[in-house]
Amino acid sequence: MSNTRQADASSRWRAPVVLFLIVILFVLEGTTRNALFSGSWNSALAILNMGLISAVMALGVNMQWGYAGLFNAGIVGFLALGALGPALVATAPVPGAWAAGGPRILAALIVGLGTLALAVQAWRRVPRLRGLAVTLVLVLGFFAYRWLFDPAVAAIEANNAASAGNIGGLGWPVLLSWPVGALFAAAAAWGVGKVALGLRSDYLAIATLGIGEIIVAVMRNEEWLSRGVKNMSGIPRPVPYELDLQADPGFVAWAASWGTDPATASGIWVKLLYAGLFGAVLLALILLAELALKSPWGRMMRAIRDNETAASAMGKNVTGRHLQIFVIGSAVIGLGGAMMVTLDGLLSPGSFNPLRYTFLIWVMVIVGGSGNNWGAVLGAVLIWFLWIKAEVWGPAFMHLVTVALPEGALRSHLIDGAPHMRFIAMGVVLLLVLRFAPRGLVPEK
Amino acid sequence: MIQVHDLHRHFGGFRAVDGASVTIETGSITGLIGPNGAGKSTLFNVIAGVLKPTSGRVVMDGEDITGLAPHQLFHKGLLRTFQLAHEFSSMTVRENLMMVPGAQTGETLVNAWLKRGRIREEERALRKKADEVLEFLTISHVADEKAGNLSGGQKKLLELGRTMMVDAKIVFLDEVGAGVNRTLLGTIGDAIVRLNKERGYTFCVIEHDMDFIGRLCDPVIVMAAGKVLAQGSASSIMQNEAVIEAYLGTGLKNKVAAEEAVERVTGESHGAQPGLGDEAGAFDGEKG
Amino acid sequence: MDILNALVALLNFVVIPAAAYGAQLALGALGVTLIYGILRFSNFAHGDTMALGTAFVILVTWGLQALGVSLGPLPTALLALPVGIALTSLVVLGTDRGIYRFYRRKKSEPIILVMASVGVMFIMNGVTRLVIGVDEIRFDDGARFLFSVQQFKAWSGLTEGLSLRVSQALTLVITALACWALFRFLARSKAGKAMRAYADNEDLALLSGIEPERVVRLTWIIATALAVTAGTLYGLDKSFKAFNYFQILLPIFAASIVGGLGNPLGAVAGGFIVAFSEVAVTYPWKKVAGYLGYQSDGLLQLLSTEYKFAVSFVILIVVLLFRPTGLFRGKSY
Amino acid sequence: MAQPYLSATDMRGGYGKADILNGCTLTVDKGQIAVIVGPNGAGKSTAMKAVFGMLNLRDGAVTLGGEDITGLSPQERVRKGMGFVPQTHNIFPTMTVEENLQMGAYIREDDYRDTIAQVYELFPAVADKRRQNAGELSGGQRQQVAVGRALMTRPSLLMLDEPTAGVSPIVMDELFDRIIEVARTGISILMVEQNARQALEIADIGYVLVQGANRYTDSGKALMADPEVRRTFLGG
Amino acid sequence: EEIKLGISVGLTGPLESIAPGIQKGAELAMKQVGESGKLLGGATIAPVVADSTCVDAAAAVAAVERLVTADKVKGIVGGMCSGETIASLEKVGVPNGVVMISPSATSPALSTIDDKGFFFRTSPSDARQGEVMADSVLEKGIKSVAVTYTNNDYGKGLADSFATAYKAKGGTVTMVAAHDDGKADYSAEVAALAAAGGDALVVAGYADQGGSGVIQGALDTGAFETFVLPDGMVNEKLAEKFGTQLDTSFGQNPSAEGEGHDKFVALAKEAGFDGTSAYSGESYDAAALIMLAMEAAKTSDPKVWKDKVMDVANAPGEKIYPGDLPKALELLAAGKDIDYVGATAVELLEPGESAGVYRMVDFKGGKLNVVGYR
Ligand SMILES: Nc1ncnc2c1ncn2[C@@H]1O[C@H](COP(=O)(O)OP(=O)(O)OP(=O)(O)O)[C@@H](O)[C@H]1O
Ligand SMILES: Nc1ncnc2c1ncn2[C@@H]1O[C@H](COP(=O)(O)OP(=O)(O)OP(=O)(O)O)[C@@H](O)[C@H]1O
Ligand SMILES: [Mg+2]
Ligand SMILES: [Mg+2]
Repeated sequence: MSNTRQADASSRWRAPVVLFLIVILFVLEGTTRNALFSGSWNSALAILNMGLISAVMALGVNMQWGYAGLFNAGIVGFLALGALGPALVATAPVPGAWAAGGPRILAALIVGLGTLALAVQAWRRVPRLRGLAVTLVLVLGFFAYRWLFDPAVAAIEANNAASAGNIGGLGWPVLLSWPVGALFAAAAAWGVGKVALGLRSDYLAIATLGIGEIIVAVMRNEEWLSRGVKNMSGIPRPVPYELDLQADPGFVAWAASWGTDPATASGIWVKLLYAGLFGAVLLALILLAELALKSPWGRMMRAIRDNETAASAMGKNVTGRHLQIFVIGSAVIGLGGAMMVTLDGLLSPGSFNPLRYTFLIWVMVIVGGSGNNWGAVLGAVLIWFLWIKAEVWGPAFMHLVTVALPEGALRSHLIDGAPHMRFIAMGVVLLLVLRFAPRGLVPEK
Repeated sequence: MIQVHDLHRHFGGFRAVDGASVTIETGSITGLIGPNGAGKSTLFNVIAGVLKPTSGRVVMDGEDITGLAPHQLFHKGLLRTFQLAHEFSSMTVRENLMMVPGAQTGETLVNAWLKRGRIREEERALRKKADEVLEFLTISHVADEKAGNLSGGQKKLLELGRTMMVDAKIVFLDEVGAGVNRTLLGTIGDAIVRLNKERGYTFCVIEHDMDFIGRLCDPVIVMAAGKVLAQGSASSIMQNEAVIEAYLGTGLKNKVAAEEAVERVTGESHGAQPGLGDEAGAFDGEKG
Repeated sequence: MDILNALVALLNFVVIPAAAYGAQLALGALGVTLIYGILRFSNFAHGDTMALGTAFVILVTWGLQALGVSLGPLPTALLALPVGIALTSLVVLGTDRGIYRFYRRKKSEPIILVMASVGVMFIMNGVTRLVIGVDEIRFDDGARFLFSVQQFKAWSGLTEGLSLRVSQALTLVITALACWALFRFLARSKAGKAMRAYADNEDLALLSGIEPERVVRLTWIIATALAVTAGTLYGLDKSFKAFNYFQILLPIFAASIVGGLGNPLGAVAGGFIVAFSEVAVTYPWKKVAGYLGYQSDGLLQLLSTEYKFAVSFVILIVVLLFRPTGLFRGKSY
Repeated sequence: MAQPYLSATDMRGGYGKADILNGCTLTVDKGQIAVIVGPNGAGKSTAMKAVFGMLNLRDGAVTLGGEDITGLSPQERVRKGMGFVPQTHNIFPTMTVEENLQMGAYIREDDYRDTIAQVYELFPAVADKRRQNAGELSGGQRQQVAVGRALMTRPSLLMLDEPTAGVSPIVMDELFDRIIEVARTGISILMVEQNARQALEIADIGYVLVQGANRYTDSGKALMADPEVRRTFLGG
Repeated sequence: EEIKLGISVGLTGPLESIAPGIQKGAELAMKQVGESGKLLGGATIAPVVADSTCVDAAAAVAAVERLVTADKVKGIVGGMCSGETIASLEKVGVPNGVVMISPSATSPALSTIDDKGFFFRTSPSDARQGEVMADSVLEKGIKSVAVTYTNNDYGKGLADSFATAYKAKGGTVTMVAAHDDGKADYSAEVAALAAAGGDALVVAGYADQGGSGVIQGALDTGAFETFVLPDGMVNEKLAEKFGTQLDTSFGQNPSAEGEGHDKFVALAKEAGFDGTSAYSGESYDAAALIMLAMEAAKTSDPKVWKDKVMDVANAPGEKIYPGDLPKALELLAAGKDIDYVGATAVELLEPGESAGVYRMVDFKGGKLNVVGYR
């Protein structure tokens, strides 16, 4: 007994210690200039902001994996759907796009969804020849859908193809688009969950991985939606532009009173505003998540994660709960996606690749400590910091190593290869963390 | 009352349950015995919704419950234990019990955020109840241990304990006795009888311990090769030639046990189980 | 109607390329599935093991070529392959010793091992690039074609051509041999059974006198041999490029899952399913239909090639819906 | 007195936290049957694991045939002639019944087909399922496979953790008869049993374990005769 | 004064094999200028390299943020891929007033972006190349083609502009199919393109990426014999790789008429890298423009010299070729006008576009031969 309590006591200190460590790293990055740190608050805050967004995504993944044991390897897909939120809600409308084919596309989408619903009904209701019935419904629906869809798409994409060619946004405030992004992701998660949640562990992982790839493929190739691989830039900001601040005499004076030049000050100020926004969202999410986890609901989720057969025999609706947490977790990931494109000011579906957006988030969750919200969040910020700094640390390390080498082919070969130290550095750090904290930095109790 | 009509469950070509028809009367403690592989657990699993039947129907109090999911059956008052213990291994023993009751306020997400006070009260009551159950099963000293770390027998007890957390209509026990200390099993038997008498639970019990069956169960159903071989009172079953050949065997020790059991069953009525208090108290020394 | 031409067109563009690609995936998936089955985690470093091994093979090949050694019409890389396997095995056994064994001893959850393999992946990824660079490397020598399109056309007199590259033929033959040997080994040999026993129940394997570390070593060596072979064949058939070997990891995982994780037969089937679904579903049937007497203006293409990867995943998901642990009922931990 | 074949003396230790075994001593002579009984959670299985080297002992020594084996790993003990059937997880679920038995004979170099035949003779129900995966068997059938696997080793010391749990009476009889037979060939048996009355009936020596320590030690018959033991541990 | 210049390219990630060539091109120009000691009266140049990863906008922004706010670079050659470039320009370049000149980002979105004059590119617009290519294909008498493009904004833009121009001039496009770079296998794409048919295959991709994979497949299966190769594909490596198999193929890439390109290739060879690799010359030119504009403005402050970039890049003035940078600096110091031609015939249009001259090439005899300019 006493031992157990001791373990609890030590783990109570884990989170603050890790937090402290992270703060130190960021302060060093902000203040110290040497081979390892850049000594720029702008750089430190830029890393922090993306770290906070990663933390939101990690929180979403942690809900699915840590609470319920659902292995979602399609993070990139849900994130991409969330990213669609700002693109469709907050950007300015494209003149002529809606008139060119908007209603027709809506009709097509409704027909498409209707077809799927009908097919499901046919599968459930038709007693004999149901395979045939379902196929018939699907084929007919598909043709109706394409008949509606194709001309509309062609018309929209032809509308000012060079700089638009997409359906455009609604021009609403960008903050409003965040929940919309979360909703997109949630809706997709509901559909995915209905289909795939019967699968176990790695099978679910690969199914969701596939779904993620499919979503991204659609985003890349459906130009009418968000310009596909041509990217969508100029997504509005919830914070002022640096140039406007620099042009504002009041701000310049204020910056001068702090002893900084306006460019640096405006960068820092904007980043601080972002950090405040993201931090607030993150804290609200953590609060809700912690309350839920510590309640009977959380206990039920843990029971389901431990043993589904028994949980279901004890009256817990395993499928229902799985769907619930999958949808909620995906919505959080989607929210993170919406926040990310808002921060980037850019939607670039060509860059949504699973290594960066799925596996890196997973690394964050596991390194942080799955099942523990604080663990996931701290792990996210830390790993993101390392991911960025490995770009500098890897080559720096390589230079250190090669200093001793004689001038020659080997040395120049190694120096040429220095950028690849980025991955080696990341790998080494990951392995070290896992070695010394195999259950994560802040493990679940 | 549970009625099973001509139930089949096949695995590939193998007929694990091959046309069994069984009735479990409300208020009874029905025993289910039979050789290893007779299809008893499979029958349980079909009734409890874990396996889908190949054909046949299960009716509970006039309602067709074939193919309902386990959690739906739970809310209809049908509980079961598993032959191979299914604990929630990374949760504490107490939590294992506290999670059982259905319709807890705090199991809804919105309530978990908003109705903190009410949840706290419910939790207090649940905790008390769980501690009582643990006390009864003589495992209160491991209440805060992770269930995965329990000994084989303790897991079986926990399995049973979960069924005691709620008011069930009918409880299916799949070999609760295997691996459980015989003295404690006696106590458990008493508890089953008490729940049956006082709270009107119906039980259906699979067991290979003939003492236990003989002491508790009436009627006893014997399965073999997926079919019902015999049915009747414990004493009649134990003297049934076919049952002896297929199941009980003629081994001396079991004969002795069976005869003892028959004596006891015929000699005493169900209700008058002696020494309930004494036996429960016998473990005081072991606790803590 | 011109059934012969239709058939040849289909063979040339769909069947042969997909079969070769499928065989490469199958070899890769076999390694993944073995490690999953016996060591119980999805090894993300498998793609980079393939890359590193192929890099070694290339270096040795260069050495052999410099010495003037060749295999005639066959690529010299085949001679270098055993050396590559040996070198890579040493590296991989080193990672096991230094990294995985620790978690195995602690009986960590599979996900921790998966994450450790991600770390190994990062490191191998960098090391491969340091060793051999990021450029595309061709290292196939010897004859390129068993028969080429022109040869086939001259021989058959058909309008459609058919070609079979040496690398494709090699891939198919070696895959078949490797599968046969592996299945026999697992099903018949004592060591193979010990591996399966260890996979099933580690503690009990111990109680039967099986030396667990030996089983683990054996598993790594076999998986590495498969990986390096797959990587070399893939490199011979396409070309070597470090980045592509990470990209091939996803289809390899898809293949091992659709067949059923931990099931070697499933891995092979999965490899071919993924490869054929990629090629066949996006194939425009216009030409073939034309030979069969149906002229069409449209391409008769179900889906455009942009969605080929998506298609193979759709097929995978559909398979999993009806068989939740893959076609051949794999494991799930 | 000559040293017994197996002697595990004064074992102390547990799973990291508090000790489970508090000075537990077990000895078995050649050809003897020793039975351990006790309440659930007393540490019986833990004691078995300790004897087999699957637990780090803080204190105590294990000797087999006079040789100190305290420091040996489980697989080394198997080679020294020890066989063990754990209480749970005692089969290879995705291997066939036949393969399970073959794995039991893993360290044997001789022809073991006879032994397989003997096991099938002992457990006919299992013989019918020899090509089926052991994971698909019923609870009692699994138990029979598990015991069969241990018999395949031809051990000189056979350790069984609740071999009869979930086994039907007729098979239990067979099993006990067989265990007596095995013991007569000079093999020592150490087993944990909850079907305690039947087990003590055939036991040369019985241990009652409570809280990781020996509470009573006596011949099987004597323990059966002790009313206190009978009431508290053997179910009346 | 030590002037730091940033180079932001995707040293890791999908285009990692192209990136070193770009990095080396820029470094070559910086080395020449630095060693000449003629920039701003003897300033030294220190290149600072950042890994933009090409696909991870956030990582690219962080890397450029470091270049600008920590290393205090006075100009950046980069980014490499369009998405990443847009993000780092909008979030770092413009707010901090640092000029970015991209050698390879070709997205039309960059033409319309509100760059406040801080962005230029030395790669030509896709629209023009599409026209040029359509003309040359038709001149060869090829009336129907299939098109495959690398699935990013470069490939997509180029394929679109080519298809539009070609159709308008009377050609038939049998199919336009994307291919993804870095994929394991291109059988599906080859099969589809072969089934669609056509007299030639237009490959709007990269020579050491999916582009050559598709060509390989098409050659092996006999699907196509003639390939039309735009700038991303035209380089020596391709000729080396396929040899005489490309005998009937042809293409074009932006390049200075005559000496510029050859000179650069020779210089690159001396410096130990391959000057024909994709965007290497553009990168040299980008770096050169930065430094020449500094000299023209007599300051290293990007907020000032940004206005001189157009001046030094375009006529009137003396033509400047690779290797002439010290001479150009002298001319500028003397107050004379220059017209930077460089390795790729730089001609900047508003805003930040490049209108290049195209070098027409074929691959007869397994070699890359220049057959004319357009
Ligand atoms: N998943 C399965 N696949 C194939 N056969 C199975 C499967 N599950 C059970 N069986 C077979 O069905 C038969 C009945 O098994 P069941 O578990 O119902 O037996 P039981 O009566 O509970 O036996 P026991 O008393 O040993 O627990 C057994 O012969 C078993 O091998
Ligand atoms: N892996 C473990 N980690 C921590 N504690 C454990 C572990 N296994 C068992 N224990 C604890 O050790 C004690 C003894 O367990 P053991 O399994 O030896 O009991 P047992 O006498 O075999 O009981 P049973 O008759 O129920 O099988 C129990 O209280 C149990 O909670
Ligand atoms: Mg059973
Ligand atoms: Mg035990």
